[in-house]
Amino acid sequence: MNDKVIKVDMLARVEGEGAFKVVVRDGEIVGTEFRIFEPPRFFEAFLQGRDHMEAPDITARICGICPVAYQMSSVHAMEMALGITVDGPLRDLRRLLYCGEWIESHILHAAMLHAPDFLGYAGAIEMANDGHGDAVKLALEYKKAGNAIVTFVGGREIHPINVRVGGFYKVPRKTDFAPLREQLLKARDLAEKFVDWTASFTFPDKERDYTMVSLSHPDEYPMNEGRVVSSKGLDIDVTDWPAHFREEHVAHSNALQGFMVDGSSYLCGPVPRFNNAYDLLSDRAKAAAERVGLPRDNRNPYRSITVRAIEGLYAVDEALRIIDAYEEPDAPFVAYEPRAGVGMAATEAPRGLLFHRYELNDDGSIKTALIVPPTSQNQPSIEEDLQSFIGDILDQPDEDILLLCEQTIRNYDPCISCATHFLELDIDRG
Amino acid sequence: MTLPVVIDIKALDQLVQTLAKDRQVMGPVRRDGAVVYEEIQGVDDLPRGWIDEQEGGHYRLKREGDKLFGYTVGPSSWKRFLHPPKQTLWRAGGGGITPEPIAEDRFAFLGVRGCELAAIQVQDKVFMDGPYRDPHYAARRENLFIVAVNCTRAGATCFCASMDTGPKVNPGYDIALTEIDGGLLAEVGSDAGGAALAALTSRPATEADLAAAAQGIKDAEGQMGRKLNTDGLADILKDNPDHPRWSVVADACLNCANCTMVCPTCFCTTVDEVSALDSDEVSRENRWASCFTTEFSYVHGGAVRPGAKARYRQWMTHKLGTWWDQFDSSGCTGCGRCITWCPVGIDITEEAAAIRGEGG
Amino acid sequence: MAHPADMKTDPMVPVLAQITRKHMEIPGVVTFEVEAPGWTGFGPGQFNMLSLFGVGEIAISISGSCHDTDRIVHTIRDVGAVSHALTMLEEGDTMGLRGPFGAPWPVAGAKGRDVIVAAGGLGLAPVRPILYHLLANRGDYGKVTLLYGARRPEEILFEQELGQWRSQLDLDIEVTVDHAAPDWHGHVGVVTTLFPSADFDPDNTTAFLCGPEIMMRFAANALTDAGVGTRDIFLSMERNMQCGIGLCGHCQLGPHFVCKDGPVFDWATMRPLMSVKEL
Amino acid sequence: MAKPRLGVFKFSSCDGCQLSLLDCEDELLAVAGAIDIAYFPEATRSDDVGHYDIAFIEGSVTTPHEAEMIQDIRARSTALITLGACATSGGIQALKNGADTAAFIDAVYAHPEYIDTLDTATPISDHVTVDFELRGCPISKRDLIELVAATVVGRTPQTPSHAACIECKLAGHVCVMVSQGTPCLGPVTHAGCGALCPGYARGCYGCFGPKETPNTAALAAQLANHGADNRQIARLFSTFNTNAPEFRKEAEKHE
Ligand SMILES: Cc1cc2nc3c(=O)[nH]c(=O)nc-3n(C[C@H](O)[C@H](O)[C@H](O)COP(=O)(O)OP(=O)(O)OC[C@H]3O[C@@H](n4cnc5c(N)ncnc54)[C@H](O)[C@@H]3O)c2cc1C
Ligand code: SF4
Ligand code: SF4
Ligand code: SF4
Repeated sequence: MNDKVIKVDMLARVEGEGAFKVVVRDGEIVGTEFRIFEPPRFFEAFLQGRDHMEAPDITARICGICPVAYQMSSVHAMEMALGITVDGPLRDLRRLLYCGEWIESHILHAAMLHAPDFLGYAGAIEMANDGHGDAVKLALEYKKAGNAIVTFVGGREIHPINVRVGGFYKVPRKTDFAPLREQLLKARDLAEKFVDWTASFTFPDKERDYTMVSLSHPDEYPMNEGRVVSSKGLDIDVTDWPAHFREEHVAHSNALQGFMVDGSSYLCGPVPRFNNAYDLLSDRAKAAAERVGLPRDNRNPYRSITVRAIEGLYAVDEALRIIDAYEEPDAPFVAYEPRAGVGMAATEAPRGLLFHRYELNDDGSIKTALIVPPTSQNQPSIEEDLQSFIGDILDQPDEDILLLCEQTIRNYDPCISCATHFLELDIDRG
Repeated sequence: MTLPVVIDIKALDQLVQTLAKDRQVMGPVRRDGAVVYEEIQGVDDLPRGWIDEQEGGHYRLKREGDKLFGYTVGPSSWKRFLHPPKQTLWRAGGGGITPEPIAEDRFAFLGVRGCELAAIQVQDKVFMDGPYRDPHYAARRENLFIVAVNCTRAGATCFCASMDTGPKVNPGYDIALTEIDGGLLAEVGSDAGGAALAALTSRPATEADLAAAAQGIKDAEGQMGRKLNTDGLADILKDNPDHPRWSVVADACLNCANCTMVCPTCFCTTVDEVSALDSDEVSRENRWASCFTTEFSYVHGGAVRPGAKARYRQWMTHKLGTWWDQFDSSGCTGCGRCITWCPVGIDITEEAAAIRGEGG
Repeated sequence: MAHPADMKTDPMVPVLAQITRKHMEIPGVVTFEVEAPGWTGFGPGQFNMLSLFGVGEIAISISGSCHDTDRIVHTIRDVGAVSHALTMLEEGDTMGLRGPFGAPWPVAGAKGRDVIVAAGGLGLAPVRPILYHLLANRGDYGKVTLLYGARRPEEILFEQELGQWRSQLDLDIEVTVDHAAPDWHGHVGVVTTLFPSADFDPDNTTAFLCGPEIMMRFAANALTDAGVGTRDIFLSMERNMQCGIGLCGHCQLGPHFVCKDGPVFDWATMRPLMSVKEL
Repeated sequence: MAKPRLGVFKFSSCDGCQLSLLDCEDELLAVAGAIDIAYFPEATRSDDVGHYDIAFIEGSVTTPHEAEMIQDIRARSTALITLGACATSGGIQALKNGADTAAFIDAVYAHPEYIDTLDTATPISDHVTVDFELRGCPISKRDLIELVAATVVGRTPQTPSHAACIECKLAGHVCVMVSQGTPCLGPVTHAGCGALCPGYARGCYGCFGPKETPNTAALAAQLANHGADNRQIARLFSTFNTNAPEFRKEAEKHE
């Protein structure tokens, strides 16, 4: 019983196709692999030669779960390359759109994909059919408000059509917001209840000392722009990203992984944002965190489910703030002339930092593209979590170990579809 | 009948307010770069000082003058309200069938042009004069109040003069307006129209007013951008199903159905079955359909008109030819919408002339 | 016949008809007898719009006798979603029914004349009311001939009834099939091959044709060639029908609405239209 | 009647189409009530393998493994239904078809030696018989619900294959092509999205792929009249349905 391989070939309740393996020799974990077997889709290659205006539509297709994040990182990077600034109501509308995606994605993950781990079900439908119907219905209703924002601003919930370099194709009139506002006011109550529900779960008592990386903005909870900071003192401009982070092909794994330049792993996503920017949360979100006893320097990754719930509540608050302050802009987008240039941007996808870099030709066509999504950055950290969190339960039944492994991976809301375009394929079924 | 009077814009606004008391007043507004018909609250909603520039596949609004009704017809037509894009027919659940309550809409239309009133009358024949009537259409029609407008400017795709439907509106309205310098000449077409007009501040029309209105209408007639020779046209079309021109137009036609959607007389519908997962209720719904689609003529095994040529031929021959057999009128009133709003600018007048053997 | 020119109710709203008898004719073809509230009878050749709620609505001819005023008989072939769902219904089940619609076969106009009824495949169902009528009023008509073509012997519709009718001496019935195994002793070939041997007086004959369009075209041409007048030949046409009452526009065939001007038309009217491709 | 058993399978894709199912907040539990969701890894750990009455396939075939897998699923399914542009025409990843795969790999990967991928991204129908195809990138929720509701009662789903223009006009949008000169693929694009883009003042970019009998040549000619150059026209036809034959042929004419 001292040697075994614990593995799942088709990891469920994550976006995309992944697998993991833990190798135990003499009662010690000697290897952990979090592997992605999503086929490569070559986005960076497709983008070469396409028009810069196509980037938000094309990169959205990298991931159906967080298309807005791709659209946001790409338009910001393009705008830097083109030398234009988008601010005022247009910037606010983008933030509003992003709030919608945060709500939608966080609640999808927390309620439908992650909560079943805490409550011992195979999935949310099984959970709903077994006494948790009200909680699932509440979550669906709440999540719907997030989709309603994305649909309202972006046209549809998946692969929104209204985002363009420079702003939007069409902007709403102030009066158009009324029904959405009503829906969000209702969602705010649901969001509060949702925080309490997630906090009522039992969390494994496990912590690690992560390097927590997020964006940082003086006035806003990190989302659509800012410097890149870490809990260990890093504080850089986004354009310095390539100098501080790198991607590596690691031998044991099938994936490119993100590291700090010194080779150490780091964590991005809701927990780092929450820890690094707690003060910038809305009062309601802070009060909820206090109410449920979520420490402001939380290092327990299992509690990320509650952090997502807090961020969801924040996103509802923030959406309402933006809607109330909205004034229709003079034009739906900032006009510009295409030119050659280099642009970089990072925004906070629901599951963490999403970095884009583009080089443009004179006619505005794309010369090169580089996209670094959050899941690749978190991969080393996922493997380290597996390494350090399951050692003490190796004597328990395999199914229990498996469940804890899966739960540990799901802490990250890993989005494997995102990662595909730079992960090579190697299916190890042996 | 009451003699024509002249009213000013304030009185027109007052008319809108009065009508709005027990009706939805629909009128022209500027939206998304076009003049479309929507609910209006008052004269301020009208596209005053905007005119349109139209050509085959081309429409732009621009500022010119300060007329209320300087624009000609836009992409939407009144059929959207009388014969809406979707209409529930009935619902069934729990073993019984509940007919959709007969429509209670009470509309007032402001700004109905000659070609448009003619189009409403064409649809009246379709939906109310046959052995079976559409009760929803009939109800909306009975409750309708029409404020017509005589055109004093015509567009490049207009040809109502050829179709005897304008620019001066034919009878069938409650009130007809003609925009002249210093106001609107108002004529009464029904008792209800007379009563509504009597309640407004007005002055009797002078000879000069009448002359100005007549001149405006004459100007519009002179500006008519298109012509259609209807002489014997119905037979020419029916006798030429194999004319080579049909293939020429089929090569250009996108069979996108825009012409049929914008046409104020096209009436075809498809019935959709609607059922939901979370209830036992099912309903049946009418939806605008188009003879430009293959599903339109589908019978088990395939479409009767799979070719683009057959579909265009069906449409045009129906509009200008077989409509006469069916409804004793033309199916085209010369509004020009199908020309302007065809994304590739196919022109019914040009095609008809080509089949006739002229031009093209 | 209920002709509701003055109808206040919505002609698009069906009534619930109940199936009193179900009978499988051949695999995939089912005959139903149904009862519908308010039914007052029909003319031979008329059709109903039958529906299953949630599935859809289709045009189906009435295949029973018009002397039978409270039973409505339909013979349906399962070819697609709606017809399939209808054929799956059982006795006691209900379906939606609107009708009767359309112009009937002008049987009265054939009085005193020879009658040819030519049908192909399922086309026998819509002409069956003619045969019932002729048999019930046999003395009013001259020679009566039924020419019927099926694809294969197993697909012969109403076989038992055909046998009964055949035993009546005053009715000539010829059946042919397109393809047959060696044990088939009847005719092989399309329906038109039966015409030369049929006995009728071309100057005094009325013909009723129902079947695939191509079969009707050949049959009508053969009859015309034999000297039957183009106004004495009648066909039942089929087009996509959504409403059955001339409001939806789908069934147009040249100047005609098949649903309300037809489905029965004379050959003089149809001939020029049927010669146009994809009309 | 026993509830039909559903399996949801993913091939190369962004996950968006199957996510549409989870995005049906109002209907999800009703869907789960009407059908037995036996296999749906994105939503549940339970992997109830066996025979499926309905298999939903998302994604295109881009690896040798996927090419095998689809045969297996076909063999175990009564009705095989594809969801979205990837499964129906190959999707955005089909942009690699005709390109030099090795060069693509070099452009993206530092260590290309492990990459095991086919040279093409192909639709499911290139590999097995498909019973029904739901279009869109992504599919529309309305279509998905309609598909499920229709399948449960046995009607043909109402997902008409006519032009997006019809939906555009039903919605009351002003044609962006005629009123702004904006390039729009609506006239050759399969309906289904409700003509979203024109409603947001931009041209359709063809998520739903070619409509029935699309006249792409006539549209391309008009786009050129409006000032589009060959490169723009080629790009317009080569996005999410780049491998759909009608779009691919038109794009090739402008390369
Ligand atoms: C006047 C008339 C009388 C008919 N009488 C009979 C009859 O007695 N028995 C019988 O079995 N069939 C009859 N049919 C044909 C029958 O209507 C079609 O077989 C049926 O519509 C097929 O529908 P479906 O949904 O099963 O097939 P699908 O092939 O799935 O058809 C889809 C839809 O297309 C339309 N459609 C398809 N085929 C036809 C068609 N031939 N005519 C009109 N619309 C069609 C319908 O709206 C149908 O729901 C008649 C048709 C007409 C017009
Ligand atoms: S056919 Fe064209 S011109 Fe005639 S009424 Fe219809 S849209 Fe107007
Ligand atoms: S905007 Fe596009 S989809 Fe709409 S009618 Fe015009 S061409 Fe068609
Ligand atoms: S691109 Fe076309 S198909 Fe896609 S959402 Fe826009 S209008 Fe619809």
